[in-house]
Amino acid sequence: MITFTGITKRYPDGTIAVDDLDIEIPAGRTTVFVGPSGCGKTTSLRMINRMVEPTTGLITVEGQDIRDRDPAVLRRSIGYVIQQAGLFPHRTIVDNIATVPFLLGWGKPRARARARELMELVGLQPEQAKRYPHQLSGGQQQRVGVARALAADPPVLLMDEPFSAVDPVVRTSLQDELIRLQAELHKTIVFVTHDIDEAVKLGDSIAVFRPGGKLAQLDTPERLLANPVDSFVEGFIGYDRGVRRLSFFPARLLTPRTDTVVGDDVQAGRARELALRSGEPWLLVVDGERGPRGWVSTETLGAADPGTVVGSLDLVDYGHVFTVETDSLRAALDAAVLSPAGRAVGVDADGRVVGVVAQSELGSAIWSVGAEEAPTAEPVRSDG
Amino acid sequence: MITFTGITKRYPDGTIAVDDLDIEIPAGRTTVFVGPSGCGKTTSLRMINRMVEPTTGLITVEGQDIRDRDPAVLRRSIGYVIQQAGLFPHRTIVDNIATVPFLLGWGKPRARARARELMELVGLQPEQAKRYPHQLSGGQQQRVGVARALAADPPVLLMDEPFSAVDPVVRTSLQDELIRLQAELHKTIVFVTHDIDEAVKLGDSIAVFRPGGKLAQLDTPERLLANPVDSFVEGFIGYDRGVRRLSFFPARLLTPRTDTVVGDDVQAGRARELALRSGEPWLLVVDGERGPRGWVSTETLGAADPGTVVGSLDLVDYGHVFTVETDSLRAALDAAVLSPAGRAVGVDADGRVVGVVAQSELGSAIWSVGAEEAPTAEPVRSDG
Amino acid sequence: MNLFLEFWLWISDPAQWSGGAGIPTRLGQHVLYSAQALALATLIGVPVGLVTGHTGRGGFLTASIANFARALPTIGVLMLVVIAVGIGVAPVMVALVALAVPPILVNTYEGVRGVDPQLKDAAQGMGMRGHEVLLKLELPVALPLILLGMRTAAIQVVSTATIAAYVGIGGLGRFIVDGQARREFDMVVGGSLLVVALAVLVTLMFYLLRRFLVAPGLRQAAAK
Amino acid sequence: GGGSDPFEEGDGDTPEAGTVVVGSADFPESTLLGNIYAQALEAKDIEVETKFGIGSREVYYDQIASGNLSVFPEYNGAIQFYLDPGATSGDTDATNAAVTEELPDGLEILDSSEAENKDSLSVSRATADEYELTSIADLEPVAGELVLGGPPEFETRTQGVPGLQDRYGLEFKEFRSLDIGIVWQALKDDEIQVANLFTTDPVIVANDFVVLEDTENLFGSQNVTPLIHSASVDETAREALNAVSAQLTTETLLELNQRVSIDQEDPDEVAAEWLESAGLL
Amino acid sequence: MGDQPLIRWDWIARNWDDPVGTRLLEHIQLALVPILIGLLIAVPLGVVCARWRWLYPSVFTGVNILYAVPSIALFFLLLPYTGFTQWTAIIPLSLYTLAILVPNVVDGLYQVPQHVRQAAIAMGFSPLRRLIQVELPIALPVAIAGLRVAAVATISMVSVASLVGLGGLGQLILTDGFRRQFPTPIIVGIVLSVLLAFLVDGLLVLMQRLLTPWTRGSERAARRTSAARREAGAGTTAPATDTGSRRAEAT
Ligand SMILES: Nc1ncnc2c1ncn2[C@@H]1O[C@H](COP(=O)(O)OP(=O)(O)OP(=O)(O)O)[C@@H](O)[C@H]1O
Ligand SMILES: Nc1ncnc2c1ncn2[C@@H]1O[C@H](COP(=O)(O)OP(=O)(O)OP(=O)(O)O)[C@@H](O)[C@H]1O
Ligand SMILES: [Mg+2]
Ligand SMILES: [Mg+2]
Repeated sequence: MITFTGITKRYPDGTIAVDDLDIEIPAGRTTVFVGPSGCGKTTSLRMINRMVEPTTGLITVEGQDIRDRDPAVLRRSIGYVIQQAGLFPHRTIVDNIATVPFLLGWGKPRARARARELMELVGLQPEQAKRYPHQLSGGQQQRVGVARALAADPPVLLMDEPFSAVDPVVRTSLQDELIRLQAELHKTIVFVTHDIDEAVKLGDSIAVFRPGGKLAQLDTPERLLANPVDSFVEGFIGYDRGVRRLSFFPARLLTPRTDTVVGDDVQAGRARELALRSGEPWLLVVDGERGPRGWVSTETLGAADPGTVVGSLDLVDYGHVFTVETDSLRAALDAAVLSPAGRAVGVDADGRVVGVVAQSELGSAIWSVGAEEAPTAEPVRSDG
Repeated sequence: MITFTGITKRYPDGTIAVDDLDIEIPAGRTTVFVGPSGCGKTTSLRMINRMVEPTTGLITVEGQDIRDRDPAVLRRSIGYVIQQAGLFPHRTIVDNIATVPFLLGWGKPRARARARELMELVGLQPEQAKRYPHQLSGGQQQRVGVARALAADPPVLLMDEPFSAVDPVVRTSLQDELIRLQAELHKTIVFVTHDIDEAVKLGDSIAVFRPGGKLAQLDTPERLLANPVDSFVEGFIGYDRGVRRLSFFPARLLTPRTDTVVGDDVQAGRARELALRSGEPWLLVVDGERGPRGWVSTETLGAADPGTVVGSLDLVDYGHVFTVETDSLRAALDAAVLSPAGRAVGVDADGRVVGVVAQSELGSAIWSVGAEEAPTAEPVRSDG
Repeated sequence: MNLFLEFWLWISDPAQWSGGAGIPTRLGQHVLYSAQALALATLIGVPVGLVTGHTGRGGFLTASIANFARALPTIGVLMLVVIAVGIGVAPVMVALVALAVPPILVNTYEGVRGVDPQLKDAAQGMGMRGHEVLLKLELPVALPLILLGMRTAAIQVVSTATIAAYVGIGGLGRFIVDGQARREFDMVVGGSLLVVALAVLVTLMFYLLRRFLVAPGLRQAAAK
Repeated sequence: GGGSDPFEEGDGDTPEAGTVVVGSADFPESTLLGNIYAQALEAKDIEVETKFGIGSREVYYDQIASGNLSVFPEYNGAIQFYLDPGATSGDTDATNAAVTEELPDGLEILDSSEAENKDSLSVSRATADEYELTSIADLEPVAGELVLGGPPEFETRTQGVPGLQDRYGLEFKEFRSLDIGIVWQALKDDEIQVANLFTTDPVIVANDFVVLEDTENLFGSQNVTPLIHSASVDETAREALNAVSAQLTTETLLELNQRVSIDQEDPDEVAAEWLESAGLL
Repeated sequence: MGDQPLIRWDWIARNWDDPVGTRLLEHIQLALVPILIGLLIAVPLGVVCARWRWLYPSVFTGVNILYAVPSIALFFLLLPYTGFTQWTAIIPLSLYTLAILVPNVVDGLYQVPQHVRQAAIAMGFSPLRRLIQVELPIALPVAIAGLRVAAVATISMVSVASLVGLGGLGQLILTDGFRRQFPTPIIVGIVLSVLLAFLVDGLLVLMQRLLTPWTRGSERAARRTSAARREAGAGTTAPATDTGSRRAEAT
């Protein structure tokens, strides 16, 4: 755990970068600092490893006042990742990663072995070990930066906009990688970004800073989206927060209907009967493996010869589907909005239809979470 | 109009940057090229002003083969805006903007007068005229870049990721500015980006390129979101396209209910009656100016003394609202998802309640557009 | 050190201020030779640097020529040319121009090469022709570096023009060479300090040139 | 060569015992004489080191005095005036006596040779004809129209411009300082009309220059004479050097200079051949 | 003189050992010692100037004024103090190299990217260790580029030392050549001096290759960095070196 108590930082030129900050950063979790440019995020972060000394106030790491520790020694126990990666251009990848182990006097073979281990962990190829930084892409350099910060297995990791210089696709994959790593390593991560989406995606909790270096709100992402404390935070979060908040609710909450699903070998007459009984205007036609084939409307069924099988009728494209077990309500909503039938098709991991979520059912599930607390602090991953 | 017919570009090193491209770019509209990095967007763009010569194929601008035109003269009739603005560091802002007029031999006073006119048009202060580029922020520099491209009033504007180097907030304002400008000027704009959101926001039509320099799809943003031609395009557009597509449908399509809105001076007994008659579990309480005050549930009404006015009861926060006339269905959905009552409050431009959109009404409006064509190619602006 | 005292006594002697062997005459000669050499070197270095830098071709050749000229021992060149064409201004010019061309040439070349490709792209995209790009963009943007090269060359020339005295030409070098031959060290010191003063003056002059010739936008951006 | 150790201390520190360091000034005749001395000494099995091409008397005189150089080909008159700028010139013996008198302890001169290389004033044949010049005194009426050229020190030393003024009453239009290597060329190109040249300089013959007679004996005796650092030069060496002086004549010097400067033969070979022919090897 | 051939090969053949070889050896010694001494002074001085930036303008002005003093004058003026030893040449030449080396060391250090420095601090490097293990190695390409210019300039300037009679190839040029109106030794002197400069330059390039393996294969990337630009002998951005290699004052 890291605590800030009454921390203020005034730079020599008079700028107050951080103003009377109190924060508790829980151990083993990811805390994200967000806020507009110049609001003191970097300054706050760098006070943790004493790259910046606070003007007043107390910072403790694991209960110990950091002023009692030799800065160089303290820093070796805190990983630090920055935007340009800050890799040493004159050292190979493996030696870059082994920097802190070298400083700690581990001995070359051990330090390098550890570095190679980490390369694998962050998804770098072993044959890149002997390369120099400039020979890697921006995304790969960031991976090296992360690996280097992890090399001496520090309990704390400070990350200052580490992914903001890479393109959106690479960025997404780096974020996913970080989530995977953190699930394995449980570091105390303090992550700075000015991208609220990144904050929501990565943070166990989010601290929103307001200009002038004050803390506006510290909350779980879900609560932040649901209840911004004031218009500044609301404005910062941006519109769409309602729909985005749905990411935190699993599609499992839905009960897909199965009575509106028919096999493609069922005759039109029989299907029409089913439709009437369910009271729904659309039926979903599936094949022998229960793979979705398309929608058929009651009108089409009425106009068709009752003897033909529905599989041979003119089916309406089923749009895209959501996976009941792993997707979020957001994905289900998206699937429904895209479906010409206005209904979302839920499938299992193997793509077999689990059922159809009807308008009213999806509606009530969405509206019901409006008031509720999210069951999980982490967004449900969507592959929609 | 600009046409590409069978355009292929093979660089000397053998890279095929653009492969047999046929495109028609309509005059007076904005066409956006999107696609992953290296798919030939820039190359295609630069063939229009002959900065790159095609290996095979024909390009015409306004029906004329561009090979018949002197490149320098052609370029003076085509505005060109690039990522870092490419402003001349040794020239003042006003002289930067007047570059092409100077080249055209307009004479200093006229060229500068025109430049000042354009500064106003793109939202720069007149007192910045005598500054040098490095004295402006990134966003201001981009504005100068746009002004410079417009200086000689060229019918065609080529823009290569013009806003990708500035931060998200400034970027949004630059995009809004461009939309405003284009509504006024009706240039033939070709805009390159790799951000699909930007493409959707700015484009009248979007050309999605696939790696290898081939055209994957050319369509209006709305149709692109609704019907990606294949999994590459679908993947590129990203998830959420359903909800995003709702931006293209105005909230005007909804018919807000007014029978569930009560004044805060109405007595609880009377309100309960209204609620029962409407069959809805929630009533919206408004003040004397019809400003929203909060939700009251039928249970609360039932428990209350029938004689008290509803304004004095415990009201549930109404969340955020949408503006019926100007917002999109997306904003309405968002408002509803965030509302504890599961209902969205629609207001007019002055913030007076127009009515409440109930679950079923919102649902059907959303589902119904699933099959429909968007009524407008431009996204409805959302200020939610 | 009594260097400055010696210098002061020497320079305040009125005898030094008149006649063919006086300070004004020799200073004038020194400035004249230096200015001529610098002008010649500029006329060679700047155009060649501009063209090679603009086209991007001949960069290796430019660097090699500059390297070669820089490696030439100045007195060797001077004496060889004296033997070839006799005493006079010509050998001094050849030697000094050889000395001055490399900094001017290389800085011009690198200055033009160093212009941000984005800027060149923008210039072309707006319909500037090759020569317009060179004159309206590359030259002004490269100017600070070109002036820097010229200043270096000027200082080297001013300091090296002293060897002109060895081949019977005037200039401040006379004080140094004659003073040495006659064991009059005040004269050597005086001559040397005059050369240093001239070099400082040259530096100031280029500072002013920079102020007047380089666009404020470039100067301020550089100062950042 | 002069490749001394860069970290060797300069002053007061004599080279290793037994080694004789022969120096020379930086004009060809001096180098030639240096070669002759060095080879003559080597023939007597003396360890010799050479440091040729030293720029000016001021420099090498100090070096001899400090023992860094042991033997140097000098001209008796030149030493005399160097030591006593106000001295009056005389014949060889008088000059040598004066020099021996003036030389500080530890320095001495050996026997003078007959060979003399005097300063002179020379003019081109055309100038001589134009103004009918044969002696320096003839210059008196026309000096104001003529430019005098010579090495820088000629302008200030007694045997130079001041002496010309005192003894001959000459006031030239201008004095041009020139490196001794190019005085002749300046004369030839008419950059100067009167030149301070050495009488043994082969360029005089080659260019048909006219040496003006020194009727007032301004330039005195200039016999080639070894200047030595006494402690560094033993008896054998002295004998060897005196043997050279005994055989060296002005004619020899002229001829040898001709070979070195005009025919561009190498000084060490020219020296060797002459020593051989004189039976000194 | 007269109508002799420009180069007399027989002279070269006969004099190859002495004086040519001797003069060449002297030349090498007279050039290399000052370069080494210059380097020994410039590196610490550069480090100090990069650390306390306010010092730099005055140091910069100082070394440049020294550089403007004509070399023959400095040789003459030193003679009374250092006598007829090679120090008379070595001291001025060492001082001259500072004008080229100090700015390059400082530029090299300035050029260490801020984020790299920050990363080093954050990882717990002590200041001295950071200097030795991170900053100096990164500054190396620029420093070597300066060294190359300094070496070539010094080798060509040594010749002036012969005007005082301190040996080196200049002596070949002056005494054997010029004073006898004999072009061959002059040409030999010039050619050897140029060849020596090229050889030393080549060795330094090789040294840079060996010492800075990370710059290899990044020719294109490196072109962007001022390091490589300077290698070509020219300056870069605002405070740039140039061939000679003086720089714009910060003023
Ligand atoms: N060394 C410094 N001296 C003076 N002011 C500084 C210094 N470093 C930062 N500041 C100022 O302190 C404030 C906070 O800076 P900080 O870098 O912490 O902001 P940030 O939130 O990280 O911003 P960004 O998102 O742009 O990185 C800013 O106003 C900044 O200008
Ligand atoms: N001058 C060139 N020589 C050789 N190949 C080139 C050249 N310019 C571009 N290419 C290659 O052509 C392909 C298309 O390049 P282009 O710049 O048009 O892509 P892009 O779509 O604009 O990419 P980005 O989004 O990264 O800007 C790429 O593979 C690129 O490497
Ligand atoms: Mg920051
Ligand atoms: Mg591109």
